[in-house]
Amino acid sequence: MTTDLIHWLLYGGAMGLIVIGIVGVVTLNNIFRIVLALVIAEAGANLLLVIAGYRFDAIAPILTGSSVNQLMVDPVPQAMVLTSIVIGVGIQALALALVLKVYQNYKTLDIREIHQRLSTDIDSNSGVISLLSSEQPAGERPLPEPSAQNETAQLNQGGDK
Amino acid sequence: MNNIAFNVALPLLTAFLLPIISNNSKSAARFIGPFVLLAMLGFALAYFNMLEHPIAIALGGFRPPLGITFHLDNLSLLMACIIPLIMLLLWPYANKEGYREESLLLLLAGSASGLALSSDLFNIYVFYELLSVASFGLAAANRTGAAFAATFRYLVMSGLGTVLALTGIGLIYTQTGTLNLAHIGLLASQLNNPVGLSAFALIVVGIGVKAEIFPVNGWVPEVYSTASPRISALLAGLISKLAVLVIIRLLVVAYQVPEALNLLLVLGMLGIFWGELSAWRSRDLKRMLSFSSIGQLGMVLVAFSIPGEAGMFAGIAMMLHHLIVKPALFMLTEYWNGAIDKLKGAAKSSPLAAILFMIFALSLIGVPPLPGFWAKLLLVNGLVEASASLYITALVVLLTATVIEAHYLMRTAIHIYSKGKKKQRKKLHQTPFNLTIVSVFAVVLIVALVTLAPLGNKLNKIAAESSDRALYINTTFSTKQAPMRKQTSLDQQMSKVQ
Amino acid sequence: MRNVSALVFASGLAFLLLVITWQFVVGGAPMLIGEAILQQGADEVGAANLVTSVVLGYRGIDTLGEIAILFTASTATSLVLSSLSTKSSSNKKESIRDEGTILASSASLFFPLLITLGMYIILHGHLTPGGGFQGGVILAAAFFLPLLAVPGRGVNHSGLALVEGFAGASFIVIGIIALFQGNAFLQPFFSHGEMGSLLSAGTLPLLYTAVGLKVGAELSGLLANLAEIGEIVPESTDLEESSLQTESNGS
Amino acid sequence: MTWVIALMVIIMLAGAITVLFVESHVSAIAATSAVSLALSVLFVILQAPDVAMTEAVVGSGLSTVILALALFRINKNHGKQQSEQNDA
Repeated sequence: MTTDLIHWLLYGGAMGLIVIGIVGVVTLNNIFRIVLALVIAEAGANLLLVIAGYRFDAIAPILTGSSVNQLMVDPVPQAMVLTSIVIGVGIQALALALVLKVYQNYKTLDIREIHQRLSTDIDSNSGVISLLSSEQPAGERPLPEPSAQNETAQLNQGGDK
Repeated sequence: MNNIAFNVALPLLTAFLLPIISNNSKSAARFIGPFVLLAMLGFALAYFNMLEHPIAIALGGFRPPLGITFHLDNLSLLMACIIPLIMLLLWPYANKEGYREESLLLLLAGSASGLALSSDLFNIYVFYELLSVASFGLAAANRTGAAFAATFRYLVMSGLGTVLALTGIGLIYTQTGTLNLAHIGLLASQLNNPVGLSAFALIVVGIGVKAEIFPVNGWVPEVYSTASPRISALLAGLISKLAVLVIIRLLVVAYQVPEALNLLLVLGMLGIFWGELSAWRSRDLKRMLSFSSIGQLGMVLVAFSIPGEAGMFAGIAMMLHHLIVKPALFMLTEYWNGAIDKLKGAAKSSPLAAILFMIFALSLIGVPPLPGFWAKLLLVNGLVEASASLYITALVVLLTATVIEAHYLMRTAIHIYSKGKKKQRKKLHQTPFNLTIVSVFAVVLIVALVTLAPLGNKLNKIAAESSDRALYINTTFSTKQAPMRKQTSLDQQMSKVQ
Repeated sequence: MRNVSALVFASGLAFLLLVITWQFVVGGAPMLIGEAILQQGADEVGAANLVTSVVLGYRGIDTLGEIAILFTASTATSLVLSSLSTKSSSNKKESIRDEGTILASSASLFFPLLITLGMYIILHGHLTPGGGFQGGVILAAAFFLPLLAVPGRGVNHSGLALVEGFAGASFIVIGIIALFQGNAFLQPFFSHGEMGSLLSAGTLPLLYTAVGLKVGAELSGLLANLAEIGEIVPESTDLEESSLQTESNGS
Repeated sequence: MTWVIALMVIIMLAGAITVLFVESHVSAIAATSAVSLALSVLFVILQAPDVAMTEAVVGSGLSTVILALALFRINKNHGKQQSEQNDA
């Protein structure tokens, strides 16, 4: 009975973390929060892997004098999780660097607004008259044209170097 | 002293040392990258020439299911040759500042080779992550606000994908207790249940972020139109194919069940549908090409979902064709980056580029003498022979998509060949350097056209070899490295196979 | 529109994952390779900590890939943030604040302690829990604490680059040496030694030291990049300011 | 043992949900850190000391520092912007 309960708790916890993280990533609007949700989803996947290698009444996979002939848990998923935790932190740092730069350029953390600005920027960079820009209320946020010009200017500078 | 592990180790080693090299000698830092790529090409070609039957190499010297193995057959070595070749073509020779982009490109080359060769599920995941992170850096290398925003969305989608893929790998591990692809193939019957199949679905959707598969390809148009054309060419041409390669390995070795094939078929059809329609609606060349790339990868997926050798043959042909055509077209957008109606007069300003564009566009549509026709014909044949109702639906979708494709590509061609204002024309002039690169791709395409028959035979052999599940498994378990010390239940299981 | 489709996707996924949870056979997964490694890992690799023998022995190339990912992330981060760091270096003099003496001295007190702890954890990675990753993070913390305590101190980026370059390279070179000895890439060599002693498990302690130094240097670089005491200002004003500065310098 | 696991799982899930719904970013970072901490306790219970150590050091240590640094920079910029707007 208790083993059943423990399994349910553990698997439920891991799947819960993954689901909460993914729901967060797709529904949250703040890009800083999205990074947090991603971290949580990753933690859930890591927990799932460790659970996959667990068995009851076993000890940690470290050989000592007293551990001869004792049941041990699986070392392979643990090694995998070690790797994936460190990978996760690298990606997280890169994501935050991008958040900083996006905020610096667009002065907002709202993903919807960023997305809209992004498509207007792409449109104006390629010279397509945007349908979106006419929908934007004038005066509420800086108009896309000047920023787009800045960007082409930067691009040209990059090309000159 | 020729070992394929160099193809992964050498670029990584150079990338690690590049900051130090660049501090001491700027010119050495500029030359070492192409040199390493040439060396990689040499190693891969050496193996490619002497390979008679597939072999597996145990890294670290540990017997296959325990350690990590590299699987060397014609398909993986072909990719291992193509990776340095394309990288050499798209290398930023003109880049004089900084070593960071070169470093990222080398890491991309190393991880891509690892992804093509590896036959261990978690190792594939690690190389895939390395590939992702390197491509994030490259996508943001333009350093404009739009590029940062597009890369951020790319990173989030990709991060979501890797969580899903890792979950899938975890599920497979709970079902089989192993990570080696061949060993998983051996235990494939344990995966033919809801858990195993959803693991497959999770991995397909997860890895599919790079392969531009239908529900997770929102990043494609944004990244390709904000990154520099070289990077878009690399991502659309090479990286997407490697992700597809991982999916088909898993499919061939472990998931030869109708559910998995149908999943790929449906995702492929949705990809074709969505990609081609969006390409038709888009009004600038970069986004049109990005969406068309989604559509083309959908066709590749549909091809691989046809069971047996025919599907593999058609899939590999489609894949290689797209690998040549799409990077070339993206390279043309370096100077033709505006809206389609601003391309007027482009043919006047650089006629060679216009001719090259026509060749690639016609091949992409599948107009008869060109290789693209032949690849599409294989796919159509495969679909007709498969003859299930779902495959016939795919056939209808494919033919409709071809019509749409022809319409938007020809619409662009008409704009290119129409007269334009003189002032505008100047902007559309392609540099000789860029034209040379595109011409190289065109030469490859034409050589493929001339040698269609022997090439077809060779590809057919590759397809036969890589769709052979038993061969893959036996290859892995016949590696004779590292003596076993104790007999375990695992060994008994292995001996049963042999 | 985005929210609706995203919610449909997420709830579908949630449903799938919960159904899977229902399907799990309670009683644990089969442990094929795990069991085999538990049985023969001690003989084949010689590390008392079997997780370490998996990380550096059986799955050594995963670890190589992983330190490469950290390196890539740090390179990409500095590529993304590089305009900021150049700016902050010009502003460095302004941003030095009056730091607390207690904070500064305690940071310098912690420095040797953390370095020792980090190295201890790295060197005992093949015997006890811990190893290159954990020790590397502690090393990074050791280098980062003074930076927090004394803002504007800056990091020696070229020194970090030297450490991370050579640490990463030595991991690969150890792998290649094994190759030249006629073994496979990254195959552990040297004698296994006596199980449980510090000098055992062949090349594993060397590899873990390389990993530790690499992780430490990489993470310090990342943290320094993110923490560089510069203000984020829009790039346009950034340009204006710098042009103003040069003008004033010229006059 | 069961109740420890139950407690940790509950803390973990509650922390995760907090991240989605709490207003302030600082609390969200703290909640993420709490999730990591609970997770590392779970790893100890699951006989994975190596992983537990890494999760404690990386997940609730390093990653929190990185998040806090990023938030610090965003807030600093935000404050600056607002003051500029007030000036105007």
